[in-house]
Amino acid sequence: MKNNCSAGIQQRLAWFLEPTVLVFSLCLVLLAIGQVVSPGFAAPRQIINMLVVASFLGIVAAGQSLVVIGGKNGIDLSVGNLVTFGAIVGGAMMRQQDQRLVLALVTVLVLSFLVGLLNGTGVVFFGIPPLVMTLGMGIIVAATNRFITGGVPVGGASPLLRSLVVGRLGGVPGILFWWVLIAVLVLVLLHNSRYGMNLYALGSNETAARLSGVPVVPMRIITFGICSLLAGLAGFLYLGYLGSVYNITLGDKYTLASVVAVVVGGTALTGGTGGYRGVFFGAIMLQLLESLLITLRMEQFGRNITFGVVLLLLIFMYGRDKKLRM
Amino acid sequence: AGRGEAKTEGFVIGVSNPWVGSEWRTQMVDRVQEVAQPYIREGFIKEVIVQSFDVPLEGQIDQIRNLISRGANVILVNPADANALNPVIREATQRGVIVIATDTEVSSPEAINVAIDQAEWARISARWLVDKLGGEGKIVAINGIAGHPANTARVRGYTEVFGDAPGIEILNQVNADWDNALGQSTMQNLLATYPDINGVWVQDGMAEGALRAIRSAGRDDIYVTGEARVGYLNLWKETGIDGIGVANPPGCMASALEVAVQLLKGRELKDGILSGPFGNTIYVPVPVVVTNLNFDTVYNEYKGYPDYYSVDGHITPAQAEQFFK
Amino acid sequence: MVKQFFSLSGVTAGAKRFFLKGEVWRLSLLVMIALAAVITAVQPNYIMPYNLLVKLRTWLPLVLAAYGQTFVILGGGIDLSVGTMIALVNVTAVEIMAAGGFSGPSILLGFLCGIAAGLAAGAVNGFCVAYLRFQPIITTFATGIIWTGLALWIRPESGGGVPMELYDLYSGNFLFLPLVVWALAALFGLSWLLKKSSFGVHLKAVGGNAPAAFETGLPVARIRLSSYMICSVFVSLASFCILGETITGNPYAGQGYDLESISAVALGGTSLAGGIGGPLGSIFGAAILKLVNDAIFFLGIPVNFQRLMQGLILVGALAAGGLLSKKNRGNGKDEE
Amino acid sequence: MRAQSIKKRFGGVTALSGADFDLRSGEVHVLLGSNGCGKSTLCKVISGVVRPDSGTVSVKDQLMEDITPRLSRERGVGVVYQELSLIPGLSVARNILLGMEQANGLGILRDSKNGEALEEIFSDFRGLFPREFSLDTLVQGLSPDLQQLVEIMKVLARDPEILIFDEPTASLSKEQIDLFFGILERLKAKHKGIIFISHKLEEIFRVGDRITIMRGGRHVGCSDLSDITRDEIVNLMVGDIFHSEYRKSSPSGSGKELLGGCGLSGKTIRGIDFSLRQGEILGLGGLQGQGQRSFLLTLFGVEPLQEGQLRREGREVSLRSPKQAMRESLAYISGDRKKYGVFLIRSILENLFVSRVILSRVPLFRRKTLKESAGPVIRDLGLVYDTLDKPVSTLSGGNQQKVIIGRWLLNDPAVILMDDPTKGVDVKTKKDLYELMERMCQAGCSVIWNSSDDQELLQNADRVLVFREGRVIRELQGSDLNEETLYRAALGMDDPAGEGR
Ligand SMILES: Nc1ncnc2c1ncn2[C@@H]1O[C@H](COP(=O)(O)OP(=O)(O)OP(=O)(O)O)[C@@H](O)[C@H]1O
Ligand SMILES: Nc1ncnc2c1ncn2[C@@H]1O[C@H](COP(=O)(O)OP(=O)(O)OP(=O)(O)O)[C@@H](O)[C@H]1O
Ligand SMILES: [Mg+2]
Ligand SMILES: [Mg+2]
Repeated sequence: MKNNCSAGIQQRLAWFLEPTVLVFSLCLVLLAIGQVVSPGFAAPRQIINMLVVASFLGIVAAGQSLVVIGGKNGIDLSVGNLVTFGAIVGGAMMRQQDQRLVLALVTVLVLSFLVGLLNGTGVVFFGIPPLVMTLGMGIIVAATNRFITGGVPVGGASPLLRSLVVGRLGGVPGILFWWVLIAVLVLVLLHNSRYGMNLYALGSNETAARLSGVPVVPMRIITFGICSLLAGLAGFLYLGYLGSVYNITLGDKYTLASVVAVVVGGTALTGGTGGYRGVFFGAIMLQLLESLLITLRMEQFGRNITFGVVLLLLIFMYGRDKKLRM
Repeated sequence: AGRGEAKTEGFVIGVSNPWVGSEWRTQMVDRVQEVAQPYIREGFIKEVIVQSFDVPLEGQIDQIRNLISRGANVILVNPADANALNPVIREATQRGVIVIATDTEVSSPEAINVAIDQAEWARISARWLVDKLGGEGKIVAINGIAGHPANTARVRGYTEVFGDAPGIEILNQVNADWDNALGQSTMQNLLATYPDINGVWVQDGMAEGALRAIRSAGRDDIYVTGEARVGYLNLWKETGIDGIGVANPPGCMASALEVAVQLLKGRELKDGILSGPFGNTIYVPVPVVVTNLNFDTVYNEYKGYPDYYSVDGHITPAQAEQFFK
Repeated sequence: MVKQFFSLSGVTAGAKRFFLKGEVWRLSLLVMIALAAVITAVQPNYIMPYNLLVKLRTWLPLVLAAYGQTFVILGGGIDLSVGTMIALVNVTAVEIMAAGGFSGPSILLGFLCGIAAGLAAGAVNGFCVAYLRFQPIITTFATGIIWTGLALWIRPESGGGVPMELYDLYSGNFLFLPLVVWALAALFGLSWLLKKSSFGVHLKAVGGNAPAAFETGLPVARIRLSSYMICSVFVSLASFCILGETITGNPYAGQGYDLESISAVALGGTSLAGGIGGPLGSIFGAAILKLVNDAIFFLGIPVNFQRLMQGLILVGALAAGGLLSKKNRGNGKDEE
Repeated sequence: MRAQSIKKRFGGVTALSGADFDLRSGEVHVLLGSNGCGKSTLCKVISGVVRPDSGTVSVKDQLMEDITPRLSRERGVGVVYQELSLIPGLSVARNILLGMEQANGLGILRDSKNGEALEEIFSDFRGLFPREFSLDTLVQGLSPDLQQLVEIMKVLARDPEILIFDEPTASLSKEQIDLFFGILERLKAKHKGIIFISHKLEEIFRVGDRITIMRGGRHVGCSDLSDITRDEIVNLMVGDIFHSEYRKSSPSGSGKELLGGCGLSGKTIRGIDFSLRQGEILGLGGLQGQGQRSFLLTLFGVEPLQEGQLRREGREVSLRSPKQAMRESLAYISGDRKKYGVFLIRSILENLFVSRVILSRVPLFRRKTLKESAGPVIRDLGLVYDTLDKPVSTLSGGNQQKVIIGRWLLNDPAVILMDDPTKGVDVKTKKDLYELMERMCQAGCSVIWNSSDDQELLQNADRVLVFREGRVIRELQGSDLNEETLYRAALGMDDPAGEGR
């Protein structure tokens, strides 16, 4: 009886320590603190504002999580530059005209997918570690951003794109609908599709995956492709949010933030585990934390230290490697 | 790479720019090359060599050394720091190279700065804001990168002005790193936190983001300072606000080139022309202040330009001669 | 097969064998020499002693950071906080020196406190990774944010009134030879020692297969901790070089050094997975990164192409290294 | 050495539930038990790699508290781990001396002293290594058997009082095993205490003095080997009476050819002809590492086929990836499950369905539907599990192997390629597998079966292809299927044209 009871508690504790639940609870805690310190922080309008800002990171992190799950030190450090790429190419193609919207979107998606394929090719065929391969590719993409446009982006978001992103439906901005749609697609992709099953298999044991028929090389390359594609898409939507591109480093901040969101969301960098559910809330949590620290009027140094310490605490909860001594 | 005593033409101009993140810098580099063209045609200048790359501080030192190696006679720098380049500037001047810093001022006594007064630049829009609010109201400020010298000077400038207006209360000052998107989301945060804001002091690309956030929150009762950039002017036109845009000219480096030309011609600076915190700065005037009074003229002049383009200006050779004996 | 292919004939065969067989750092050396040759061809004064010396001075910080990073990577970790650690050490040192008015003893004390700050930061990183078993990439990213916070707290903006003497010290001579030359010689010597030492073997064992090293009875956690702490010492030295060069206390010093040092390590032939390689290659790797920039500049490549070239050369060099090590491992590795 | 009432749980799995064990000096003490009964875990507790939940270990009547590998090494315990503990990127020499190199005060290695120590150990083993072998070779380039030998040398270098060998013979050839047993005898003469784990009963009777039998994480019997019979041992192990003897019923190879090839050459195989008929089991025999695995991997599209043609039911096919092979209804089951089979951190469900999903026409699925369709296969295999959503790492080794077999059964294979599937599998699970294969054959499948266990091969195969240096040098059939002919053939003793060089 007693045993049963403690087992029950243990189970419940395990459930609570489940990354998704933990991160979600943390979001609620942050909202509560914010509301106490500065009434209005948790007002629906403000929450929506923060979700809007989080959505771009959320979309980039979706791609990042795929690459990480695929294992073999999978990481993509070119995503930030691809966000800029998506915004710049999108703006240059669209030139504020609605009838060019589809063309611009397709161009962005195709080009960024190709960049991802190049990443994958470097990793698979030349054996370059993903970290440096994507770092190098990031430099190339950043340079291309400059080169294509001569350093001076032209055009900008068309009115339709703007209203698709910031226009509201029932008080909810369009971007949130897109984010939820992408989230659902990614979740289905991961948990109910051949691709997802192959990806998890690949991430947990590559040799066994190959011998079970998983097409290892195409899988890896395509995964980098999807990751880049999502980053490009995020950039395109970001353009809709910003209206025009003013700065060719605007996406840089998403590079490491997306990795952080993935880890905070409970996807180990060793691959084969985790999923998008936690990452989704991870992105929201990061944004909430940042907003809260700003609202607290904390100075820059204090914000940095708090942010770093919170991250370390989360890593302590579940970003840890296996014990050597079992 | 020594310069022959008798050299009177065929000078080599080096440009060192350590950050390529914003179009403002692109415009700066383009403009200096453009202004050099007539001199190149007449053979006075042989070539303009550009070092423009994202590098950390010591990377800019390397840039300057490379320019010395390539035989530059004049090096125009947009310095990443006020003091860090002093050793390499000494290296350069010891080898007979003229170093002129623009945009941000360096403390080296061997160099000359040609810049607008960033503190004064900030004061202009701060004064405007105080004026519009009738000396009474709650404001927030959105700043650039903490610790950056230009940012520090600007904060100093507006703090003075707002400090002199007892009715003005600064609710919060946030750094948004001169990032448009960050400016937009920061403004959203601030609006939600402080429902009773009357004014916002903001600058650079961030101004556009902040204005967008304010408009989409439906608050047209807030006064916002701004930036004399085409994108901002368009938004200004679209929303019909009562605004201000103080030009921070990318042409400052072109102004520096004009000064350099005079120096190469062997002219000497007038006494007392140098001022500034380090006593080595030639201040050039802020070229344009856009308000509703002159909005239409400026708008029409820059209508065809892309969004990122800054309302610009630089001194003419004649103006440059004024600084010399 | 590879062997036969390259041992074609004559004198060149020996060189080919040296550069293309065995450890990858030899290929890095070859690339480095080739880049230097290209630059010298268009800019003969590039390898003049004065210029070379000046170059070494600007390269030394990255060389040191990459050198330190190699220890961490060899031990199976990675350190993304290298750049911000440079800032932390920098501002700590400058603040102490300034408090003592930059007198001789205060400068010495400043250096000591700087190293102490670096060691403390390295110890935190190492403790989290080795004893708490945090994943290195994300952990050092997080601690890096904290180091920036601390640096900003100590000194919110750059400056500090560091006297020119510090620059003279860094650029000056020591026992008839420039300081940088001594530093470089010391690094080469250390690489040789590491290869011969039991610590080097144990470090590679831990990075190559930590569970096996543990089962063998090696103090795995202690070795990983020390790899982070050794790294932080070199990073502190890198920070001092930057201080000597810029004579400025700067809370943003060292930006970009983390990823650049990792690239240098990879270019130097050390496997990012740990256990294979050595710090010698990282010296050449760092030099390659710097030489690429210079080559692009001296070849007069237009501004907008420069970064593109940089990226392409970086990826190209990595790909070449990857292919080569694949080939060299070729025959025996099939069991995997 | 003595271990008392050791208990250890891994999450929900109980690995040890109060195990006792004692070891005297000068004896070889065999530890035996079915898969997952906790033998390796017990060894790891003794060596400090696993921290027990409770229980004590003492060496020479001295209690060892909070054991670490370092401490146990200092107390004279040396272990050859089942999964080896070598560093792939270091040379053989460095691996052997790892952690006990002679160095001067500055930590600089004394190469000459270390070299002497190495020579002393290596001299015994030299004959087993290729002539061009050097101690500076990286371990990652060595074959598993050589790695296993390096691991053994590594332990001998530490000159421990207590030696633990966890299934060291699983990947060794007969010759290597003989040498190894020779060394065991010598160690015994030096009054060392030796723990020896193996699933091969002949070996146990050959070298063992005493035996401890474990079941379900505790010992169920301990006796001198001279006082116990095979059947008693097996009874103790599995807890009920059955015969370990087994023989496949008469070959049912009547049908058409399912798979065939002529002149197959690949990385390590040369000119292999074969023909596999429906319902038959084709064995691959010979010494270890003569290309049997390479042959299977070539058939399965993993290694490239350089020359020759492959026929599938008479059609010429080219299989360039496992996926293509799967489309042709081939299946590949490896005995090295940790490396080649199982996705430890993923759920049982995913482990079962990964291949099925790859072949299915629709790329989407519902998890519930999958679970339902797994029912029959699970029942067929007698898989013991909690829920299908638990990670497969919560299962014992034998059950993990069943999951992998289930993965392939779900694909309705026609030809099953088995690569030493019973390596490290206990007697009962082995028998289950034999019976399953026989049923599969009766249902119209065929099997190609590579085994390092000659007994197993002779019991199950209808025909055996004997491999030597990448070629098939003999085909054994009918009355030739006996140990002697197999052994002679394997050693190339009756190689017709003296071709085996
Ligand atoms: N790291 C681990 N995590 C979870 N369960 C484990 C772990 N190691 C072992 N187990 C479980 O503990 C039990 C005993 O495992 P152990 O490896 O000791 O068995 P064994 O007797 O050596 O079997 P085998 O003959 O297959 O080697 C098994 O059920 C196994 O699945
Ligand atoms: N999972 C795998 N994936 C790819 N290749 C493999 C795999 N497993 C084994 N190999 C290949 O098999 C070869 C080793 O097998 P080999 O031909 O020596 O078989 P064997 O003699 O039966 O096996 P062993 O050497 O283990 O006794 C290697 O050259 C390797 O290329
Ligand atoms: Mg075992
Ligand atoms: Mg086991």
